[in-house]
Parts: sequence; structure tokens; C-alpha cells
Amino acid sequence: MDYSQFLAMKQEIGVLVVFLLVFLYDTFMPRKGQAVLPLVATVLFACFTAFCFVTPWPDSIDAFAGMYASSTVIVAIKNILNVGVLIVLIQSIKWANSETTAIRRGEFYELLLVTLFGMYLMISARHFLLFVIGLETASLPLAAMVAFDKHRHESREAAIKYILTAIFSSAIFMMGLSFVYGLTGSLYFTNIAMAIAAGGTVSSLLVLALAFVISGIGFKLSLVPFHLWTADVYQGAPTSVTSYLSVISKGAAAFAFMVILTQVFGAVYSQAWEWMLYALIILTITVGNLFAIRQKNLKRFLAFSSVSQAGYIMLGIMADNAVGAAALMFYILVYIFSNLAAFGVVQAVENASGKVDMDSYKGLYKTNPRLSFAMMLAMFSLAGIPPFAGFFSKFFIFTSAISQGSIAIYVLVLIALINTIVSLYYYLLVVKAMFISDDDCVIPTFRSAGSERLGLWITVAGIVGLGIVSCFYNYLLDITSII
Amino acid sequence: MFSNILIYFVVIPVVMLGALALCRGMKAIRAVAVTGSLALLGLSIWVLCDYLEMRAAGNNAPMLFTGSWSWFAPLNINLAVGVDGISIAMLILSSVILLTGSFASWKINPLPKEFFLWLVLLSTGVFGFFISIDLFTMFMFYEVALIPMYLLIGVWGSGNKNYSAMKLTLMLMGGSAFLMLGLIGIYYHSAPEGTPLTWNILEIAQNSSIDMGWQYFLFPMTFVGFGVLGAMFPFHTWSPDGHASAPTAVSMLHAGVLMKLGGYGCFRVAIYLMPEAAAELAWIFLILTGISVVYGAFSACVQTDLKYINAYSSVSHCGLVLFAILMLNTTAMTGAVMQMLSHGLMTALFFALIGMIYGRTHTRDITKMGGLMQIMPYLAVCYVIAGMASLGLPGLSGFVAEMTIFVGSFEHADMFHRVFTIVACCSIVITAVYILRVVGKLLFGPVYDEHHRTLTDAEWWERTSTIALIVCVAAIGCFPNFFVDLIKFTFSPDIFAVLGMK
Amino acid sequence: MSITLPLLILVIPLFMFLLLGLAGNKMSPRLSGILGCLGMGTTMVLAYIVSFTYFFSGNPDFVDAEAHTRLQWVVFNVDWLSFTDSLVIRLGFLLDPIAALLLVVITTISFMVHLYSMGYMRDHHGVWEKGFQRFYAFLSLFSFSMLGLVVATNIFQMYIFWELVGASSYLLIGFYYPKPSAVLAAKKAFIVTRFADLGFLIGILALSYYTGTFNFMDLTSSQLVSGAYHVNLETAENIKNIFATSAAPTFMGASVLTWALVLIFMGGMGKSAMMPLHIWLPDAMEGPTPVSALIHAATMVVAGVYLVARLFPLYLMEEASLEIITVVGAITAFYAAMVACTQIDIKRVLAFSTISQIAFMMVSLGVARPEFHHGIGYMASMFHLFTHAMFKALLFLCAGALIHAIGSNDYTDMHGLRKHMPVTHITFLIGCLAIAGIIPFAGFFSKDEILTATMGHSTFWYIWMSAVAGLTAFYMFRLYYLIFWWKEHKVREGHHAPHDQPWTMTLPLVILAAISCVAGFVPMGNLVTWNGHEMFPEGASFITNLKALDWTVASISLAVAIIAIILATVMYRKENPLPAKMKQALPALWDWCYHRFYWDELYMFITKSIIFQRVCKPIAWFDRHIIDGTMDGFALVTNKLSYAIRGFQSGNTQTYVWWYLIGVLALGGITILCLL
Amino acid sequence: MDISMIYYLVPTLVMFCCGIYGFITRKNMIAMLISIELMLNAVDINFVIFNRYLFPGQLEGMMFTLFAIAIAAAETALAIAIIINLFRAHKNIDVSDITKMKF
Repeated sequence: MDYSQFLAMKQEIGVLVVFLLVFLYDTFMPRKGQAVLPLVATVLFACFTAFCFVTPWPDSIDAFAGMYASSTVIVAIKNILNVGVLIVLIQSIKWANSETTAIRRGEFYELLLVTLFGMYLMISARHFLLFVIGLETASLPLAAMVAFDKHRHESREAAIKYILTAIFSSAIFMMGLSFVYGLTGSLYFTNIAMAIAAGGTVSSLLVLALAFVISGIGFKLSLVPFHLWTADVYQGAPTSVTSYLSVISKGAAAFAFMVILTQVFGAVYSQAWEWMLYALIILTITVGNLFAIRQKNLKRFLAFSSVSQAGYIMLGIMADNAVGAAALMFYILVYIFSNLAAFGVVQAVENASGKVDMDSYKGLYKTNPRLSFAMMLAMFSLAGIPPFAGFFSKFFIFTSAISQGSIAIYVLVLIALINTIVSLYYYLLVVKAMFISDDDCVIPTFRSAGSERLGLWITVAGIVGLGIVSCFYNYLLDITSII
Repeated sequence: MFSNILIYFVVIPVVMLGALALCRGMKAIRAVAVTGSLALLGLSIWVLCDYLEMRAAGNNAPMLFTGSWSWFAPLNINLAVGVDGISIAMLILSSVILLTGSFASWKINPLPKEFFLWLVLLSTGVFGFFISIDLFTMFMFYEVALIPMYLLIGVWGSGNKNYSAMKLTLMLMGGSAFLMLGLIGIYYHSAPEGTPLTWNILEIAQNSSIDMGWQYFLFPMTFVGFGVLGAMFPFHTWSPDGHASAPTAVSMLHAGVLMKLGGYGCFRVAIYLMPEAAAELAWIFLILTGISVVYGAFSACVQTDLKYINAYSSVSHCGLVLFAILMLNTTAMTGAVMQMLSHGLMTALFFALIGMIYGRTHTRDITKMGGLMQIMPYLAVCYVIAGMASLGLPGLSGFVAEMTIFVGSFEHADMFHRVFTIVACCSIVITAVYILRVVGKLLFGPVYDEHHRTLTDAEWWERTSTIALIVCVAAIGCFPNFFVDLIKFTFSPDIFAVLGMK
Repeated sequence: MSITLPLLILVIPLFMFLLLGLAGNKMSPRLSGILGCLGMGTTMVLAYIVSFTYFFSGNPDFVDAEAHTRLQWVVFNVDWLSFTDSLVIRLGFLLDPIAALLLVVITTISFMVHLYSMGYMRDHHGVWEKGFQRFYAFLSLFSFSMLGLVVATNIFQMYIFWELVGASSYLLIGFYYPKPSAVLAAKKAFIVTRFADLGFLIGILALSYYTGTFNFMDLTSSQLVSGAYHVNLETAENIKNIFATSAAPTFMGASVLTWALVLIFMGGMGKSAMMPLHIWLPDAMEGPTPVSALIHAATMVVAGVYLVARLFPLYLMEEASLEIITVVGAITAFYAAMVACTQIDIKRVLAFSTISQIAFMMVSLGVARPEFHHGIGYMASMFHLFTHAMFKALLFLCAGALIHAIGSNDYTDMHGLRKHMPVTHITFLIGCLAIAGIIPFAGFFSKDEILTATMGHSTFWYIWMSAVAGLTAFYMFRLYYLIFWWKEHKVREGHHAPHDQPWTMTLPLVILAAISCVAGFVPMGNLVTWNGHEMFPEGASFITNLKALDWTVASISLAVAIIAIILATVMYRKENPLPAKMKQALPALWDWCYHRFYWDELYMFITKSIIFQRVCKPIAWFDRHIIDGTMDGFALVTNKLSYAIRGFQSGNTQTYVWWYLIGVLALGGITILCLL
Repeated sequence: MDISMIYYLVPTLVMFCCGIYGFITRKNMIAMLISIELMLNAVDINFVIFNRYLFPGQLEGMMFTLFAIAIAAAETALAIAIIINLFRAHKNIDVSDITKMKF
């Protein structure tokens, strides 16, 4: 065996190294040094992120007999996720050092890094075995993270719901895989794709298998109707975990979803999964929005908002071309920044006052103008208001979807667009609570921690800059169009 | 990039935003607002002069001062700017109203800084929209202009402001949802086989190769999309509530400028790019806008809230703009632009005055006021002038615009157009009814509330604001040919021919 | 002729308006009054110079001496607003007989009113009326607009100034704005005329659409080819062709031209208070009396007549439209005269008298035909316009003097004033004689010409109009007697006896009375004819009118007038029960007349109960509840839906899995079904 | 002996469905976990059968099964840990009681 193949897995190995270092630090550092563990982990991860950016990005490599692949696009999406994780880490420093968490803070970082490793595998996998391993590595530790506040009932309940549904979904997913295997005789993406393409007509079993596979990944992406765990888990989990779950996990799954649908099942696009996805997108966006309207708890609210955002992300897959891929990646990037800004504010407020319900945000602008401002930008960006990045990502995702060209897609985009109005409504509700409400704010003026502020500054800069500065999107389109 | 003068229409507001963010104290804020808007006004006049000079020198390009800088190159999105007479007219209108709006909100309270920040952000969108000739940037600026409305109404508004602000924002965004779909559709269907796709309006118009089947789909999308902002029946209901709740300067800018985005967009995108579909489908929208014109006027007759009256009047007048655009001939379209200018100025004047009156009497209900002419003669006289402009008194702007529209509309000899033209003409009578009703109840007659006797007349900043607007209204009314010449070039037959219009 | 003088005629009033309007409240009332009078005086002098130059200088620009024809002369004409290449609104100055005549009339009356107002607009203690400067500013604005109207070179310029006079009329009627009735009257006047203007506007649009021009000279050229104005033959031919071909299509049985002309006449009906659009004029008396004299008696209200006269050659092309004018005019004349017999408010009587007299002019135009005495009806109409302006202004100013002295509008508060106010008495009497048509006062001649023209056209209308003339004499003398005779006026304790007013007020009376005495001798037939052709090519002098009288008509009308006056004398000279008996004898008729045939009530019903209650309110309701309700409905439905589906998220993990399963199976199942 | 593939596939399908049924109807979480195991095992058998009958020349299915078993074990372990944590606080592992967060 050629061990140099491991060099293709620079990112994965990097994450493992960071994981090991954090683990060792956690295990062997005496109590006194533990306090800086979050900082150390964050700095280590920052170094790793920087390393990933500066090392040459490979054009296209296969490793382990084609089970693993890496390319510019894959490195790019991993880097995007890295940036997201870095922000999550920065934002969680204060929480990790808080009284109840301090004793277990190391575990948070270790579990998080492991799930990240799993996501990398999901992204890079070109064989379903590796993919399943990645998927499970990415989801199982998350259950532990969700249950992190083990003394809080919500956290426990969320973990139970998460783990049970996750196992169920992975069983269904693997059942689907077994059908695929039975039909095609291989678990390699390329082989399956060739077998399907050679098969000509689409068998019912393949469709069923496809539905099973879609549901498995749809679960991670929280597509309706596989999303029902989302709200409860987002609400119950510690906010840092929620923010991680909502952006990184979702981003990775979305990319992996695209890879599987286009590379494995690309041949049956128009026969099978186009329409499945069509229905899922409509359901996801609409149901997510309808639920979000009524939410009073901000974390739950953001959960439903992220459900509907997932629907928009799927539009990029509908396009089934390079423009779509670029739009999807860009959307993930922007979504990471927007959502993390929102969660950053929620977290800062929660850390300072313990409040997460929207009613306590009333009049926040009077007490904490900067936080409210950041929150507002996040909401505008999520709603797709220019000149913030969310507008660009939405516009590009719609443009890319329409590039597919059928009338049906126009209808789909129209439905999505009408849904943006509903989503604008509930995003504005938050803005209204903070800016317009005349009530006196129950949250006193406070000064958020430096780490929180740093995180917010980064995300706000991203919200403002990512769209207007065109190089990000241009670069993404550049690299996706190569494949 | 910065050698193009048009860019500064966006740069100046952005600089203003920065300056406002750093400002401390009311004086500094006012200084920034007034200096900035004066600079914008100066700039637009400069552009106007240059434009006229270039046209006089025989420059026959459809757009002048064009510039295009690649932005999202893979998607062919450029930051493309260019202006013709219509855009320049709109730019001047916007800067005048921004300036007067700044004066009108001299004592805005609370949070003056935030107020001006949003106001300037809004105007960034407006200016950006008018200078853009790239569909993407146009749309972007369009939305930039819409969203600050929410906070401006929500925070500084009055009455049922939450509801109104939300309704306004959602309805306008609803319009822009259709619009976005239309624009993306145009992008994909406008380039002939083998040429790169483009967002550039001029190129699309020159290619003129949008398939007819697609036009049938895209024209209504874009027209309705912009039409919502142009208060087209039945999508106008955001307007009464929105205007009623908005603070003075916001009403001014919104009715004065923002609603013009609708009309301008309908022309610049829907009709300019898809003239064939426009010709085919105009009748549907003519019916709708025809209804708008009369319906708005009739509704205005029974309102008792000053702002509602004016909002419905705006529905009527803006309906006339769209109505005229749909007539698809030079004269009517010229009239439409004149009407945009005219309505923009006079309705801004109206809203400024209503705001000033409301600031004193704390009511906008005409049944609870009366005889203000005796108490605040200056404001009352201005109100009468605004009213006269609105009902189309010669010498003020409304007359010129309406007559141009009617003459243009009458060029269609078929029964359908005739009937609707005459219906639209009827609005001048109804307008007179509701304007005089207000004037009679509000300004004339005995003083209704004795407490009002202690109220004061206009302050100097209020005078500045109103006088500037009145001068503009009168200028258009007295020297219309200057503006017509400015506008007309765009509609001149050879340009129409280039664009494939009849 | 140089451009300066005509231009100044327009510019001075406009300047005075701006000056007094903007800086008025900075100056003293006296100063502003003097400035106003000076301005108007100068304008008057200029207008006289211009008119007299036009009529009498013999300048070849103005008159073709050989053909004995007056010419139309465009002094200047500048582009103001171009719609298309050919349809351009120009602002210009057209000098022709009727314009020149009206210049004289307007400036004269206006100056008189300016002067008169100096006295009228202050109370007995010499305190100036509040808003005195404003009053003068508006007067100047009105004068400017009216002058602009009469010198218009094209129909759209006319429309512009037409609107402006409407607005100044609005402002002046509503001058006493704290008074609700004044505000209502002003509003009514504006809206009614606005409604009429809608017709005018549509008429203009139709006309200009087919002919491609607004220009009076072009529009009228085709009929004037055979006449004497110098017209462009090519244009004339062109216009003629247009009407024969492209404008020939008919709509509801009438040609485009007929429609256009009738609609334009509708504008005239509004301004000139023809039935059924007359209802605003009596109410307009709420304005200060000088304003009534200027606007609602002498000048603005005759704009409709002027409009028809201006387009007379066009109307000739469609005789049906002239018939309509005749009928409308005749009915209005009779109606107004009937109503005038019963009114108590002296200004109302005069207002209805005005309506009636304007209707005379309309009838005169309606019956004018070139083949009958060179279109004598046209000349008579203009002649009557001129004389009527003088004596009606006189009557109104007298009424103003009375009202100023008594403090009331009703003759019941006056009675027997002849000794207290001799000057007013005499001048009023002159006015009455003039309007009654007693030789040699002005009204006699003009009315006689009208009756002659009517007789030439139709005997029926002749008899009808003669009857109206009789009624005129009757109600004027009824008024005269009731004011100056009837029972003796008793001066109440502590009150001064009413007396004549200061010279600023009496001087205009005297001047106008003098004019009323002699105006009838102006040889109008040589000055104003429909095609500029002089009626008396052999030359005219002050006795021409006398010589040219058709004595049959004249003697009949004189007889009718005298009988009517005698009747009035019998009934009203001294206090007696005769009028009361008359009233009891014909209660219904009296009632209808007194209530002006319930026109106002009808209009009130239509506007308030139908348009306001049945149109506006439902529309507003519809908008708020149906349209807006739909929009709110979307939001509501979304919200309800959001609630309805919340059970979906029950919190139970097993339900979640259920949905998951259903989702997967549905996804697969439906796709499989579709593929099958 | 010639046993057709179908004789294996039907039982696995039945197993899978039983698992689903059990997962949805059992209130006790441990029972639910057992049901899940049924499902996962059905999947494993499926892979093995397909490999053995359809593609006898390779080992992909077998390999996958090995990994799947390991994953199933990990899943169960984690689930049980969380259930125990819940049990400590609640003294009850009835899934229908864990519905505090909803709507």
C-alpha cells in the first residue's frame, strides 16, 4: 500500500492532529491550565484553518482505490466549513468557560473536532462505505454534544430525540444502500453511476432506494418531512452546539447531498430525483416558514428558519450544473456567516442574561444597540436584503436554478420567492422586537465578552462584505466550472 | 471607475452614511444631511448640464455617461451605469426631495442619527436604481431602497405603525419577488443564440430577441413587480396605510421618489425590453391602471385622514403614470415622466405640509380641524398651492403632465383606448372634488378648535423646504418644454426604432 | 405693431399678482390698493392703445382697406409645450376684432372694479378689509388670466387661461374664507365648471386629434376661405378634407366634429352658466360684490360665449351644434328670467339676470348664419357682450354700494332709498333702462340686433326671446322699485341714514352709467363680424346703428319692454297687495321659481346621495375591506395555516418517525407511480 | 442445495418492517433500540445476501456489513448512555413522556 495516499487527506489529518492536541492538553494539563483550553483549541484550529488555506489546493486526487477524492472544490468547501467552525469556536469560548460547562469543556472541543472529521469524510467520500462512516462519525458525537448540558431537561430531551431519529434514519439510509448495492453491484460512486446509466430504464427498486438515500441525507439537512427533530434539538442543545449544528453540519450535508445526487444518481435526474427534490424543496421552504412564524423562542425560531434555508440551498442542486454548485457553496458560505451572526447575538444575550425568548428582546436597541444592530444585519442577510450577502446568495441560487430552464423550475422559484416574503415577515418580527417595540427591555445593558464581540465582528464583516466583494463568488464559480 | 461622474451618486450617499455614523449631536447630523443632499443636487444639475451639452453636440447614443465594470463576471453581472433624460429628471427629483426631506425632518425625534442613516441608505438605493442600466444592480438598488422603509415607518411613524410598516414592506417585497423572477427570466432569454447572456438593458434592448412566448410570461412579471411599487390596482393597499403611518420625510421620499421607481421600472424594464408583449398585453394593465386612476380618486373623496387622502390621490396619480406608459407612444410616455416629476414634487409638498400641520395640531383628521388659514397662513397657502398643482392648475406641474398624457392617450383611435382615456380624464374632476373638500374643511371656514389659535406658523427650515418644492412645481408648470425636451429624446422615433419599438 | 405693448398688457397684471401676492402683507393696504389700481390703469391704457390701433389705425396688418376686411394678427406666439411635432401648445397674442373688443371690456371693467374696491373693501370707519392686499392680488391674477384667455392663439392656450380664470374665480368667491357659505360657493363654482371643462378638454382632444392642430386660425380657416380673413388656403383645404374624410366616422349618430363641438360647448356652458350647469353662479354671489361685477357679470361668465364665437366658423360646419346652442340658450334665458322675478337677494336677481343675458348672447350665436345679414347674430352677440358688461357691471357696483350702505343683500331691508342715495339711484336706473332695452340706452341696440337675428332664423325663437326680453324689463324694474321706492325707509334710532358712498365708489358708477348711455351707438357692425368683413363698407358713424335698425323688430321689443315696465310700476312702485295676490294666484309657479326649479336640490341629491354615498363610500369600503381585506387575508391564512399544522410537530419522537416514514414512502411511491 | 435469494430477502424485509413497527409502537426506549437493531440487522443480511448471490466475485457487501455492525454497536451504546442519563433524572424511559418541546 502506498502510504503517500494519506497526503491527499491533509485536511482530515489536520483535524485529527488538532483533535489529538486538544485531547492531550485536556487530559494532561493540570486544572490551572484548563482555563485556557478553549483559547488553545481555538488558536490551534485557527492555525489549522490558515494552514488549509495556504497549502496548495490540489486539482483533483483520488486515494485508496478511489474511495476518497479531493479537488479544489472539495478543499474549498472544507475551508468554508473551517471558517464556520472557527467562528463557532470563537463564539463559544465564553460559554465553554462558564461555570456549568467548565468541567467538561474539553469534551466539547474534542467531540466537535471529531464530527468535523466525519463531515470531511462525507464530503470526500467516493464510496458509500466511507460515506456511511463519515455520516455516522458526524452524527453520533453530535448526540453527545446535544446532551452536553446533561442537567438540563431540554438538553436531555433533545439528545434522546436526536439519537433515536438519527439511528432510525441511518437504518433507512443503509437499507436504501443495500438496494443500490443489490441493483448495481458496487458501492463506488462511479461504478454505481455507470451501472445506472447503463441500465437504461429506472427500476422501481432504484427509485425506492433513492428515496431512502435522500431521506437519510435529508435528515441531516432537515428537509421536510425529515426535519421534525430539528426544532426540538436546536432548542434543547446548548447554543454553541446549535449554531454548530445549524451551519456546519448542514453545510457539509448539503454538499455531500449534491455530490451523491449529481455524481451517483446523475443519470436519473429528470426521471426520478428532480421531482422528488422539487416536492421536498416546496415542502421544506413552506413548512419551515409556516412554523417559524409562530415561534417565540429564538433558538427554535432559528431552527425553523434554518429548515427553510435548507430548502433554498437545495435549489442549487436542482440546477444540476456548475453554476448551481457554485451557488450552493456560496449560499453555504453566506449562510454560515449570517446564521452565526444571529446565533452569536443569541449566545451573547443568553450568556449575559439567560434569555432566549423573543419577548425579552423587545427594546433591545435601547440597551444594547450594537448587538441589536448585528442581529438586524443577520436577519436582513437571512431574509435576502441587499446589500447584505444573503441577497446575493439568494439571487445566485435562484439564477442558477432557473438556468435549468423548464417552466416547472420557474414555478418552483416563484414559490420560493413568495416564501421569501413569509420569511421576511418573521425575520422582521425580530427586528421589530428589537427596534420598534416601545416596551422597556428586560435585558440590561451589558458588555459582551471579547470573544463574542470578535465573533460578531467577523460575521458582520462577512455579511457586509461577502456579497459586495465579488471575488468569493467568482472564485467559487471558477473552480466549480472546472469539474 | 471613479472617473465616471455617475458613480458619485452612490459614492456621496455612502460617504454620508459613514459621516453620519461618526456624527455626534444634532447639528453635525443636520450639517451632513444638508451638505450631502446639496452635493447630490449639485451633482445632478451638473450631469444635467453636461447631458444637454452632449446632446446639443449631436451625441445620439441612447444613454450617456455609460460605464460598465465587471462585478460577477461569470454571471455577466456588471456594475453598468448610464443615464438618459428620464433618469436625469428622476435624479434631480430625488435630490430635491432628499434635500427638502432633510429640512422637513430638522427636528426629528427620537434617534435622529439613525433616522438619517436609514434615510440616506434609502436614497442610496434610489440613486443607484436610477443610474443603473444593469438589471442586477438595478434590482439590488431597488431592494436597498425598499427595506429602510420598514424601520423608518416602524420607529419614527405614528398611528398603527407596526401593521403599516409590515404590510408595506411585505407587499413591496412581494412585488419584488415577481420582479426577481422576471428579471432572471429576461437574463436567460434575452440573448440570441451564440452570444453571451447579459443583464445590460441596452444590450438586451438592442438584441431584442426575447421569444414572444417568454415575453408573455416575463412582461406581466416585471410589470406587476414594479407596478406594486407604482401603486397599481389592486396592489396599492400598502400605500394608504404606509403613508399614513410614515414620518414626514419618509412619506415625502416614498411618495415622491420611491413610487417613481415603480413607474420608471415599468418603463425601463418591462416596456423597454419587451415592447411586443407590452403592445399585446397592454390592455389588461390599462384596465387595471384605468381603474386605479378613478378608483383612487373616488376613494380619496371620503377619507378624513389627510394622509389617507393624499395616499389615495397618489394611487390615482401614479395610476395615471402607468396608464400613460402603457399607451406606448411618445407623447403619453413623455407625459408619464412629467407626471412622475410632477407627482413626486407635489406629493412631497403635500406630505411635508401635512407633517407640519400634524406636528402642530397632533391630528390629521379633517373633521377635527378647520380654519387653519387664519392660524397658520403660510402653511395654508402652501397647501392650497399644492392642491392646485394636484388638481391640475395651469402654471403648476400637474396640468402639464396630465395634458401631455391625455393628448398622448387620445392618439389611439380605437374604442377601448378612447373609453379609458375619457375615464382617466374624469379623474381631473374627482381630483378637484377631494382637493377642494380638504381645502375647504381644513383651511377655510371658521376655526374648529379654539386651542389651535395658539399654534405658530412655519419655522425657517419648514419654509425652506416648502419653498424649494413650490419653486420646482412652478418651474415645471411654467417651463414645461425644457423638461419635455430633456425627456423626449428617449422616446424619439429613431430610438424607438433601434429598440424595436414602434 | 411692436410686441412690447401687447406683452405688457399680460405682464403687468401678472407682475402685480406676484408682487401683491408675495410682498402684499409687507405693505400697507392703501399702498397695495394704489399699486393695484395703477397697474390696472396702465394696463387699461395699453389695452386701449392696442385696441384702438387695431380698429382705427388702418394699418395694413390689421385691415384690408380695399376689401373692407379686418384681419387676424398674431403678435407673438411662443412654443410652450410640444406634444408632438404638430401639436404644440403655444402662448401667444392673437389680435382680431373680438379679442380687441374684449381687451377693452375687460380692462375697463377691471379698472373700475379696482377703483371701486378701494372704497368697497373697507368699512364705514375706514378700516381696511382683512386680506385687502390678497384681494388685489387675486384681482390682478384674474385680469391676467382673462386677458390671456381672450388673446389666445390656440384652443389649448384658451383652455389654460380658462382654468386659471376658474381658479381665480374660486379664490375670489372664497375670499371671505372664514364664512362657510363662501367656501361652499367657491367649491361649487370650481367643481361645476371643472366638470364642464372635462367636456371642453375631451372636445379639444378629439378636435386636435383629427385636425392635428390647436390653432384657431387653422381650425377656422376652412369656413373663412370665402370670407375675408387671410387664411392659408392649403391649411383650409386640408382641414376641410379631414372633416370630410378621417373625422367623418360617426359615434352614436353624430360625427366626430359634432361631438367635439358639443363637448367644447359644454365647457362654455359651464363657464357661462347655461342650464343645467348654471347652479354655481347664483351661489358665487358670496364673493365680494366688486368680484361679482367683474367676474360673474362682465367678463369670466361670458368666456363661454367668447369660446363659441372664437370657434364660430367651425360651428358653422355643423349646424346641428348651433341648434343645440340655440335651444340651450333660449331655455336658459327664459328659466333665469323667471327665477329672477322671485328672488329677494338683490345680487341673486342680478345673477339670474346675468344668466339670462348671457343666454341671449348664446342664442344670438346659435341663430347666426352668414347668409342672413352677414351673420348679424354673431355681431349682435358680441355687441351685447360689450354693452351687457358695462351695464351689468354698473348694476352690480350699484348693488355693492347699496349693500355697503345697508349691510344686507335683501331688498326687504332697503326700500325707498332714492332720496338717501341719489347717485346710486340714478345710475341704477340707467342700468335698468339699459338692460330693459329702452332706447337710446346701450341694451336697446344690442338686444334689438339679437332679436333681429333670431327672427331671421326662426319666428318661434323670436317670440320666445321677445318674451324673455319683456320679463327682463319686468324683473329689473321690480327690483328697481323695491329698492328705491315701495315704502319709505325709516331711519332707526341711533343709526345714520344710508348715504352715497365715497368717490372711489361713485366715480366708477358714473363712468359706467355714462358708457351705458352711449355704448349703443358704437357701430359694432363695422368693428366685429364673424369673418372680419365690415357690414357697412360705406363707413360708419355714431348714428349708423340707429339708421340700420329694423324698426319692426325694434318697435315690438320697445313696446314689450315698456309694457313690462308699466306692469312693474303698477305692481311695485308703492306698497300694495298686488304682488302677494299674484303669489297666491300661482303658488306652484312662484314656489318653483323661488326655489330655482329645485336644481340645487337635484344636484345635491346626485352628488351627496348618489355619488358620495353610493359611489365613493362603497368604493372606499370596498378598498378597505375587500381589496385590503384580501391582502390581510393572505397574512391571516398563512397564520391560520401555521396554527393548523402545528400538530405536525407534536414533540413525540415516534410521531416524528411516522412522518419520516410516510415521507419516504410517499416520495418513493409517488415517483414510482409517475414513472409507471 | 439450491435456495433462491428470495427466501432470504423476504425474511429480511419482514425483519425490517417488524423493526419499523416496533420502533413506532413501543413506548419503552430500550424496546425501540431493539427494534432499531432488527432494522439494522435486516440491512446487514441484505448486503450479505446480495454479495453472496449476485456479486459473488467481490467482498464489498461483506465489508460493508462488518462496518455496519460496528456502527450499530456504537449507535446503541450512545443511545443507551443518553437513555440512562434520562432515566437518572426521570426514573422513566417512556418515549411518549419526553414531549416537553413541541409545536
